[in-house]
Amino acid sequence: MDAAFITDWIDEITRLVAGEREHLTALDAAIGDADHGANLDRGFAAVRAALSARPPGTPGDALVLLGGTLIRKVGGASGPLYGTFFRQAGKSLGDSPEVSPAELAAALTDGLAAVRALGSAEQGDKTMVDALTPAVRALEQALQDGAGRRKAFDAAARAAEEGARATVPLRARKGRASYLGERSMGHLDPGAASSALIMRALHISASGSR
Amino acid sequence: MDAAFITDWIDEITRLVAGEREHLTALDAAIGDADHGANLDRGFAAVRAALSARPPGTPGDALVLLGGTLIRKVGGASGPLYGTFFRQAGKSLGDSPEVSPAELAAALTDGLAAVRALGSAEQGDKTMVDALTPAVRALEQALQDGAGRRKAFDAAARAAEEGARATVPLRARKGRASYLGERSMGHLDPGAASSALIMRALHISASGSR
Amino acid sequence: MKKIINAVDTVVTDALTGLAAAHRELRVDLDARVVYRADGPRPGKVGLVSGGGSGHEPLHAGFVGYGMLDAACPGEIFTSPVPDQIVEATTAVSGGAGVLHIVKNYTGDVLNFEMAAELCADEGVEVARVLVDDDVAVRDSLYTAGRRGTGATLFVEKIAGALAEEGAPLAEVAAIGDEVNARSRSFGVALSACTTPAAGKPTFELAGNEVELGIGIHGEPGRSRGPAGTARELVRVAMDALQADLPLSGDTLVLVNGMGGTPLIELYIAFAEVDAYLREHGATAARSLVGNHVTSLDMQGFSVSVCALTDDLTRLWDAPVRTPALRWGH
Amino acid sequence: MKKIINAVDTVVTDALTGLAAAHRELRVDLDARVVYRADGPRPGKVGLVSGGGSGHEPLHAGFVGYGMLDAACPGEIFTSPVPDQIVEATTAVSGGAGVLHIVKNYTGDVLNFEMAAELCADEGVEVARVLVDDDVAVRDSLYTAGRRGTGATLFVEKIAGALAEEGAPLAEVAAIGDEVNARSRSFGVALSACTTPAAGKPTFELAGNEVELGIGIHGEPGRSRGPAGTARELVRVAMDALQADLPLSGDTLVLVNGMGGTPLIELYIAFAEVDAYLREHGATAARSLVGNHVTSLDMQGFSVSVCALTDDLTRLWDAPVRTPALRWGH
Ligand SMILES: Nc1ncnc2c1ncn2[C@@H]1O[C@H](COP(=O)(O)OP(=O)(O)O)[C@@H](O)[C@H]1O
Ligand SMILES: Nc1ncnc2c1ncn2[C@@H]1O[C@H](COP(=O)(O)OP(=O)(O)O)[C@@H](O)[C@H]1O
Ligand SMILES: [Mg+2]
Ligand SMILES: [Mg+2]
Ligand SMILES: [Mg+2]
Ligand SMILES: [Mg+2]
Repeated sequence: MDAAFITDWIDEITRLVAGEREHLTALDAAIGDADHGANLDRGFAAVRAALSARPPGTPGDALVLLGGTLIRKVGGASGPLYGTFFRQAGKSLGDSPEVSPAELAAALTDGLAAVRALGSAEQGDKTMVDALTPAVRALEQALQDGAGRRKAFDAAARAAEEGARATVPLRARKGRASYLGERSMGHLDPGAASSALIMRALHISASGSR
Repeated sequence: MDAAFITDWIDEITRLVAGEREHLTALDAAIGDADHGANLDRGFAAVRAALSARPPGTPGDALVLLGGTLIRKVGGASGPLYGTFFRQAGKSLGDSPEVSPAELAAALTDGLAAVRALGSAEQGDKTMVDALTPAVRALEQALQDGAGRRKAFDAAARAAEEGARATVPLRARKGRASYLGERSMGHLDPGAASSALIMRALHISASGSR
Repeated sequence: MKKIINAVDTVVTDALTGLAAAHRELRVDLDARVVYRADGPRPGKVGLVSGGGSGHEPLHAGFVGYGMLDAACPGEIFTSPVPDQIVEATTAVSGGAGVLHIVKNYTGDVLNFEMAAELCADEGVEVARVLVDDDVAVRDSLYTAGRRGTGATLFVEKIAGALAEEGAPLAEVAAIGDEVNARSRSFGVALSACTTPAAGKPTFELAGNEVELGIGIHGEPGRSRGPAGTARELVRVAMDALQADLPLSGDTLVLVNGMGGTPLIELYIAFAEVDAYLREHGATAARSLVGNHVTSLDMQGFSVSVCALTDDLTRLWDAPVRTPALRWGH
Repeated sequence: MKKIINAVDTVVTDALTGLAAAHRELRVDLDARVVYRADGPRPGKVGLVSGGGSGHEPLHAGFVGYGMLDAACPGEIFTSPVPDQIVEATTAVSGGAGVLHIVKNYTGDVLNFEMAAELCADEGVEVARVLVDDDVAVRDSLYTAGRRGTGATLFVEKIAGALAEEGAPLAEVAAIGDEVNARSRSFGVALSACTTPAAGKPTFELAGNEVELGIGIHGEPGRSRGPAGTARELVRVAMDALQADLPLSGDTLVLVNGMGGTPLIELYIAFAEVDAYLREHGATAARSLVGNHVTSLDMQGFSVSVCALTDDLTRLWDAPVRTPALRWGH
């Protein structure tokens, strides 16, 4: 997979986020401050602009540019967290012009570790970590089990979607939703929902069709 | 009619105004500032207190006390206007301990003249003047035609009610409602409505039954 | 209706109690219902008294202090004060140089201040009056009670107050008040109606895409309804109305005023549009004020007031003022 | 949704344009999205930078000026600013004595200011941080992101700003900020939710007889719902919560803060009740502020913040300040 593959992935995330903007904001309105959809939409629009201004040469470049732009343009909790996720993943990839699915999986694992370090959220705290953790684990596992990249990405997306759904009954312990205490229960975490979109976008772009 | 007759009348106005408080306020909300009911209710409650603190010896006294109290307690447009109406009527009655219906009618005519002088409203301007003018005229006329006081007061009340109703299609030219221009048309003037209550109270108290 | 009140009948008294507790530099007479500067009256200084219905806070009590009012007479919500209050305030602030009544042009305010002025004359206090009628939404004609007094009241209170502080005689203080009024125009737009405690529900209903144009400050409906437009469009409606009545040029003093329920961020957006409009028309917002100053309870919306400045007016506007709601200068 | 805006995406830029036009004493960098004192930086003076999501006006930009902040970084509505803004502001106000970041305790604000502080360290600017977390409605435990920063932010900005103006070194300015925060508690009550431009509808719905207790300043629902009571009852809920967390006694500094859509008259009613409560409990509102200072767009409601004063804190609170939203002293 080359830099173009990553920019395709980013395009796909951008599309999904734009389409789900209202939904993500509505999720955030229920237990947060009603800006998650607007935040990501603004961020990915800026990423698009950054990518066409300075087309990346390697997958690592692309992810570092993505992450850095999110950090610089989104704000809020999700900006630094997603920014760190992609930026760390990009750094882990180094400067190879082509990377394997297993290398991408390892890089995303590193990205997730950086997110956990930055936000100190554990799985079960009702955050994006609840979707990203099973997703990255499923991706590693599927590839280890010999799955092709399309199938492995699908497994990751499914795991993220399931992880997101599993946040519904949880009581939030990180981020704004934690202020609600028990009243956060019964709601889907917006960051977990957007993480599932990100993983689904990976699968869609690997499938070469929407 | 002695001072007690006038205090009965005042009691009856107080009761009617309290009962119609919400209605008067609603009328004022439509074309004014939603306080006419509260204004009069506050004013007549204060009059009651003033009357028991210093029971008036003559009808003139009672009306001067009534008018003065309204001026001092109501505020807004209706406070000085109704206050002047009753205060001038009381002054016109002088200090006789007993007055005839014709004397009362003449006094109310003087009161109305003072209201017109103060507010410079003409009939047809969509104000209390539109109810008071025909009421006072009908009262004078009925008495001239030899009617008894009960019948004459009834005629006055009917004329006030009709005068109030006749304000509905008018375009206001005085008071807050005038700011609305044509949009004041189609609404009953709150001051005209309260004037009708005042005249109806006179009839009720003369009938000795509610 | 949800409001932070104890009872409909105690709203004004309870608020004055809070005002007294919060501002030691004021003296609040709860019985007489008058708010005074604690340091007045000053012999030889013209006293300034204003008042009107409550519900427009900070107007008027929030403008009592050095360089502005000597006393304010708050009436019930949207109900002008009674003559007793005004007489009490006028005699108390009289320092021998006469007292100026600043009266917004509403029938109730005019009548009650007039009655009070007569009673004050009986007591030997010389009273002059400035009648504020800046609202261009109302046509001043035989067919109305005349223009309403709205945002320019603040201009008059500030500028006349500064001149009085300089020791000018009553006639001059009144004349500058009249001049400010003559040079000022206002226009208001509501996005929602206000709810008075007595009525318990909004005084009018607007659809989700409607605004009320040419509103006053008492929850009364405006002259017409229009579509809810952008900030630029709403400001243009207001400014066109001002401009049609008093062509704008040169230095102006601008108040972009919130009606009580509109967040400050939106008022700054409106101010940006007013500023741009003025520049387009060859005028400048040389002085400005953005915020909730002459309000209408919880109404959402804004009004724009513009005063065509002279050097004198600018100097008096810039003069020091120390009141709860307006303070600057050293 | 009706708002005085041009477009959802231009709200913050348009408001900053208006702020710049209204306040010549500020310098607004629209591209970098930073609001500066026009007269800064002063060599040798500790710089104060704060920031956070927009929608809380006048916080923070309204508190930029002499005796308070040197710069403010406004984010999008309810979204913390990005590191670039903070780095830009921090390096620009650095007068060689270091810069204090005043950060409200929200995950987003904390992370973005942290990232910025690291980048500033790379550029050789010494940065200290005060984290404001005064809101007792949130239990500070392993199970939350910790208490929110709300009304006490104003106290910290004013008092740390005054000390910086006196020429104190960074460590002391940071220490007094921490002390103010440690001595301050807040609690908020909403009568209605706010509507963000992006969401277009209220972030929660309340029945006609319900209030939301323990709200923050981002339209997030509170910890619980209760019946809409009198002003006295609502204030008691808030004050009991403060008192349970930090027993009140002696001189206090009190902010009765409107959430943006509540009229001033109601805030004064609330203040009267706060003042009475304090006196009942052997404390005094020695200093106070009543008004819309730390808002949540058009939300109706109020919050109470109380800081237990020391002589030092009182002196610094009283020190002169000249900002768009807070000014006193000579
Ligand atoms: N400490 C944290 N660690 C990981 N993710 C977090 C943390 N705090 C918040 N989040 C995620 O961020 C999401 C909210 O993002 P967003 O709404 O854009 O920012 P904000 O909360 O500042 O408004 C939450 O739904 C949650 O998934
Ligand atoms: N100039 C006037 N002359 C006679 N009556 C008037 C005049 N102006 C107003 N009114 C009467 O006063 C009524 C309003 O009284 P009220 O609501 O108590 O006072 P306000 O208008 O000050 O709120 C109007 O309905 C009208 O009948
Ligand atoms: Mg959010
Ligand atoms: Mg009325
Ligand atoms: Mg009234
Ligand atoms: Mg946010």
